[in-house]
Amino acid sequence: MTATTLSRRALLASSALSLLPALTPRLAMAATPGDKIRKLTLLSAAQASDPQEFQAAQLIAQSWRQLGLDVDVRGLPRPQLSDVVWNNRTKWDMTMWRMVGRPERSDPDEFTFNLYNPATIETGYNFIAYNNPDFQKIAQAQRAETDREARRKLLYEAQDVINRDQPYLFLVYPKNVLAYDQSVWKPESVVEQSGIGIRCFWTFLRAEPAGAKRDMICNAAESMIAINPLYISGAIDSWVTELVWDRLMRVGPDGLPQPWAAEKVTQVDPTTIDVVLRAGQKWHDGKPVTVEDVVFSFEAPATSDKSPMYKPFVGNIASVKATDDRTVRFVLKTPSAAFTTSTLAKINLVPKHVWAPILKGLEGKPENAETVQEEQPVGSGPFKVARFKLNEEIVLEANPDYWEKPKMDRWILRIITNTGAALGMLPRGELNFLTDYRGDPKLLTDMAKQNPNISVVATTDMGFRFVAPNERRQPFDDARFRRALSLAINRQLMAAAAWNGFATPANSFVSPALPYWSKPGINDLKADMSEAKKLLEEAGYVVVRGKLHYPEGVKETLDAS
Amino acid sequence: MTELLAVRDLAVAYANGAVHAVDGANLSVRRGGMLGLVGESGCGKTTLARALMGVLPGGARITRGEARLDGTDLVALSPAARRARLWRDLAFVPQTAMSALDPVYRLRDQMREVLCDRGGLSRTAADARAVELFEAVGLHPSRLADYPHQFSGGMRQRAAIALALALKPKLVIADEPVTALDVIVQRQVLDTFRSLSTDLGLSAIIVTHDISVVAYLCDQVAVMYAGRVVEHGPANAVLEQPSHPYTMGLMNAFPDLESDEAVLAPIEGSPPPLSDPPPGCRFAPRCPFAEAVCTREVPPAVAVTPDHWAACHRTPEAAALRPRARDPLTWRGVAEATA
Amino acid sequence: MPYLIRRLLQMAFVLWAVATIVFLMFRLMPGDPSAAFIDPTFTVEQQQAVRAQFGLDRPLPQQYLIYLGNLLHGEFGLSFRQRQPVLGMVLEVLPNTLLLTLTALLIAYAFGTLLGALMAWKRGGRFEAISVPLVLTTRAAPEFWVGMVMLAIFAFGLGWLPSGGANVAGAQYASEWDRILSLDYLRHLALPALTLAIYLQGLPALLMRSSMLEVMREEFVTMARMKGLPERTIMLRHAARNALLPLVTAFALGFGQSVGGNVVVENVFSWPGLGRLLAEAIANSDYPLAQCAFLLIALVLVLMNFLADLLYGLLDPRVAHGRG
Amino acid sequence: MDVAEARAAPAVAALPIRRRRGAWAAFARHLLRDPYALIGISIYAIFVVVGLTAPWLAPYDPMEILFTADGGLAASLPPSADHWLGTTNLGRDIVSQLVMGTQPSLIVGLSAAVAVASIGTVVGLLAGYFGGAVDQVLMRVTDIVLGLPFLPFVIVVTALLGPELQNIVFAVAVLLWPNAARVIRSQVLTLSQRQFVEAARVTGAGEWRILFVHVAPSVLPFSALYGAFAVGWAILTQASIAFLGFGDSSAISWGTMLQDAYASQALDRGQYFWFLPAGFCIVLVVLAGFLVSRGYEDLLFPKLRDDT
Repeated sequence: MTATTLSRRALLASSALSLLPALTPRLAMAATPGDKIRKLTLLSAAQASDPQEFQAAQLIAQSWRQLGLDVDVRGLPRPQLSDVVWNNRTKWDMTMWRMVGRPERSDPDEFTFNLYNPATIETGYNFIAYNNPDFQKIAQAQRAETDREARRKLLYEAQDVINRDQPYLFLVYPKNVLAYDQSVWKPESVVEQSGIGIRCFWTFLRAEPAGAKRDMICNAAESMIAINPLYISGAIDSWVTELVWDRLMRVGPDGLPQPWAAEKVTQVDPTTIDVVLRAGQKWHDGKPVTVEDVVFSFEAPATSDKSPMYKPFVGNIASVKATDDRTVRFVLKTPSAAFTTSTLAKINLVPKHVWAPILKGLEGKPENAETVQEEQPVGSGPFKVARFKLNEEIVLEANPDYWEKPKMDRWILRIITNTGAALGMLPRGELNFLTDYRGDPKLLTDMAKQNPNISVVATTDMGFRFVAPNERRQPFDDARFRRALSLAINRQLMAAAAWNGFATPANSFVSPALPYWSKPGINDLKADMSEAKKLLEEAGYVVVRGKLHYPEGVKETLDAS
Repeated sequence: MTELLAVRDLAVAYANGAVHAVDGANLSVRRGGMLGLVGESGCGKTTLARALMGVLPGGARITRGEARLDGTDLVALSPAARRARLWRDLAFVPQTAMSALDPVYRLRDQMREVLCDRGGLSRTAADARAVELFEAVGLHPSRLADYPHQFSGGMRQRAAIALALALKPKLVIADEPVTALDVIVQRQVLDTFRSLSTDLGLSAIIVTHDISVVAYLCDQVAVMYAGRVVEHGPANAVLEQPSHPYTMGLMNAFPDLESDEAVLAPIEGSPPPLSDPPPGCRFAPRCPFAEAVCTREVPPAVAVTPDHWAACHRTPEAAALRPRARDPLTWRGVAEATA
Repeated sequence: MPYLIRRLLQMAFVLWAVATIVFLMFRLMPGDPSAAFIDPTFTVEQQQAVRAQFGLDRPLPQQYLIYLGNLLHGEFGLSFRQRQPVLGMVLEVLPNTLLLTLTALLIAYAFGTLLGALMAWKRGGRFEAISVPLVLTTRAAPEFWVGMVMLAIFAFGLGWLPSGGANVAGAQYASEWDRILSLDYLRHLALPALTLAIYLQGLPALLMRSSMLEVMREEFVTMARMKGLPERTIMLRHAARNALLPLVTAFALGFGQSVGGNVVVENVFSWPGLGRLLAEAIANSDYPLAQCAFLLIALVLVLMNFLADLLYGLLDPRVAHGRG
Repeated sequence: MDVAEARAAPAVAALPIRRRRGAWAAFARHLLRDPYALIGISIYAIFVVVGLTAPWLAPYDPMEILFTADGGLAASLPPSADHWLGTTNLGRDIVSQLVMGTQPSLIVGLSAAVAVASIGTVVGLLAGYFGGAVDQVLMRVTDIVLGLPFLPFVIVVTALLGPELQNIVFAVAVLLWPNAARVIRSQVLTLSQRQFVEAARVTGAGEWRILFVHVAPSVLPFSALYGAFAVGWAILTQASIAFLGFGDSSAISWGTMLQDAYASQALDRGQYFWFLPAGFCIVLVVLAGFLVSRGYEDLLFPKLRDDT
């Protein structure tokens, strides 16, 4: 043991000593403490797939041990982790989790509505089984509130409730740290989208070659699942679908939705929206894009079960009809503040002549549209699919017929699972745009220092990292316990240590990347170990021989829940 | 007849000179003659043969003496000069041709290797010569296309002889050429040697432990014991009138070639350890006729006739000792008494 | 040839046994066996369809028969993750794995054989005293570790060779053959093949050494010396040639084993091969894909074992002519 | 195979006689004379001592996240007097990890060795001595095991049964025991024809007694040889599994250290003190096994030795 480091053993010893005077009389009074809290397991992505998350979990576990808890961190490959968390909802204690930024999440509605919704407890996002009717009321209200100011007030209120309840223990808003070779791409043409970063539609559309190289070579750290406009298959897949299939609106670099394949979007009344289609658009097979195609694109997920993942996004549409050969009228069931962002900027426009027969062929069969992989996908977006091997490489070509033709010739995505390898490929030109970097950001910035051609851009994500405690299981059903756990976490240290400074502490589902909606001061939760201990003490939890026990009379029963 | 090979006082040492497998051997082979080199196993005859071929196993080397082939001392030659003579001047027929022929090459290829690489023949000339050789040893030339394992034991041996004859060597050394064969095949192979001797005037050393082979094939014989040649002379003379007690003893161990009456009586005891040989005559501890001098002084070669000698202190008395040696009782208990 | 038939029957038996083991492994594992075949995101109808297809709703013995039937029809199911027939995915990467293995083995055996022959030739000397422990060290070093060091030196440090993948980004070829025969492919192949070869060369080197030592004691080598042949000819034409026999067998055996052993190297170098596919499938809980990849690796292994036996017979004339 | 069998025969012939006069002492003497084997044994000895005393040797808890005096994380520190090999990027002491990592490697290696040697010996003895059905089954099982790809099999087993060390040992043992059994079987076959076994039979000793008292001790050196092979295989396999991310991430071993280093880009960061020592340790232990078994092989198969 040295002077420069403080060991866990020493910390444990000193904390036990300091607690002793306070606890002894309490112990004397309390007849019997409750059951000893079992060993808790914190699931996390395996180190190889997400080193930062894994490290954060280690830090959290170490600080919770100081409360007298036995905590184990178990790293699992991410798909296995998803499997356990999503499909075995009663079988785990806590998990590290993340929500990633997506353009349509530029509106806080999705997180507000989905993460805490009792309706999604069994199968959806609310896998922790948080159920607070008060919060649900607020969430519903903000959704229908079309007045921006009023809606913000509701969202501030929502953030306060969540801060009090701590259903999720938010940790950090990580920064997306990405890089590109500025000898290949003109820096001024690379777009940093708010809450997303430079790996965005706008960069891919507008990046301008600085020299002779006209192919953008990007990377992804995991293989693709599918190229399918009716299947929300994975984050990486969405980069491709965004480019191949066009959308009526797109979330702009500023985070606000803007008409895109639509020339004009008009709010006729709170539940009626008219969309005028941009003229002269063509599908990649040369056929024109018509209003029938648009109607089909919004009806297909709604009227069948063949596109289950898109279905919720069109659930609020009462009807969609073409009113002339360029105009489509959407009628909503209820007013929605987020409709433009979460529906018009979300749904892919698909050619009716391709998908209508496919969907017809699927009728009566157990498979749905998600199992379909077109050999030659047809969209109307700025890029066409040239060829693809989902495990290796996807090559897109600029669509010459697109009304804003991309500046690059080809967009190539290479699947490179090894972080170090991806990093090494950037300075050697094997990549010229690092679109997926899950490693140590400092290594990237160090590299950029040595190599002036490499430009690194860090953007605070609108997504976040958090610990999800399973509220079906004791002791996580107790909000005071959760709050104590949350207070014990040193988020500043975590951001500095696990994310090497490329993250900011988080305590809300609204990222500061959405400054209008983020409640000022909400993220200033300071780590306070003694406060955490005090909270536990007040809630009746007792430390016996260094181990935390439930309040008097509480038995640990896991099956009951 | 002139002398082809003369070996004088040749010694081969193993293990840094501590053990002499051959220790002062003398022998000579006449041009066109066949010398039988006989002795019990372990007496050094194989080592001597290999020393002449210059392929002693690792750790063994010639420490003294000379071996003149046609006047050239092989021992004194540089390795390269010596290698140049190998197979051209003296060739070798191994005990078991099965292991001596490379199993992965056809006989034709093995012939070519010798004839082309060492004999400088063209491929066609070599093939023609190979046919001749096979015919000479009584093998059908079509068998040249076969692998060694496709031959029977006797045929393999003949093939090995054919290989040995390939470059018309001055001298062939055959190490137990028929030991591994059954009796009928032995005879065929011996006949092959015989006809080669008469037809081609082959000179050879036939290393064997079998007196009958010598009797059948050789005109000269050298008897080895414990690393030395103890008796050397014309086959008839040595076999009929052995002058060294060891030779006499050996004759007892084999059935008489002409009659079956003699009792088989092996020499009791075993050869001395070569790491620590007895002083004087090495056979003395097993010799029923040994005298005090025999244990002290190394017996010189004593001529019986001009071309027959024996290394025994009692050579002059040989005629008298011979009848006693015939009696098996003479040999009984000698080894224990002196041990 | 009755031997061939006997050997073929044996191979069929082994294939059946391996398939059975795979069946048992994936069905009898702890937990719900049908989980191995039903993606959790399947709809109820989909689940029922898959259950029916694999017969998961029936008793185990019946399931087993259906499984064997499916195998014989080349029916391995759909990938959970990518919803494609797994057989196609597996066959697509098979050439990459076979080529990597073959290249590595060729390098390893060319080098190892030579090294082994030298060690035997120069036995007892300083060369052997140094090379034997060195060779053992290469066999003791974990391949992934060697791979990482190679990456650090040749790809990241010196920048001579690419660090991953099988082709440069966006490269387009007229056919699969053009792709494989391109210089670009070769450059990508170099590091993983070399890493594998460093590990693989130990076996041929040691095998060649002991085989040579054994052959060098054979009478025909002595005879070759007696024939006055130069030492080099003796070593190459006779000693090495005979000592090579067990190596040919080892090569075929090694090929089969290496196809499975590549997993680690393929992962270090992101080489799109069977091993990486298997590891990813396992990590993704994509059991149909994992099962298919495993079976294919096993098939290559069993075929190569068979081939090794045949080769041994073909190359050693003694065996070929039925001596043993 | 028959070459090796034939080769082994003379050595084995000598063993039973020597056994009663301390064959194991002879083994020990022989091994100690072989410089390679001596090096191997010394490496083993060092690692075993380190493994046994690891909890006292390790200066820190290997999983503990350390902090500097100013409250910051003691992450990625270069080697210093406090941390001889520096710290990991999560502030853990590398020397402590290296020392503690000795344990699982040795446990995996040794338990695999024991499993392979004991199963192989028992089955080999039964098959060789009684022949018949046991023998047939053994031969077929060996065929099958030769058809199972090694690492993929271990990966699948650990994926299905869990990443714990015992599952790795189990998978390795399943794959390695038949080879040992096959060799031991052939030894038993030659042994049971030998005089001392015949003699035992004549004196009326029971079959089991003959098998375990007279035959078994003579094949034990072979069991030990195959056990020694298994040590290296098991350690390498465990490291590979850990590296691929299928290992037990909560247990420190050299394999998980390398995986940790790899995953957290120690190589990119130039943390050679993190990355290289664990690899060297694996190399050393596995190499030690090779060196010992090589000396051993020389003894069992004396003709492999040079004939000088």
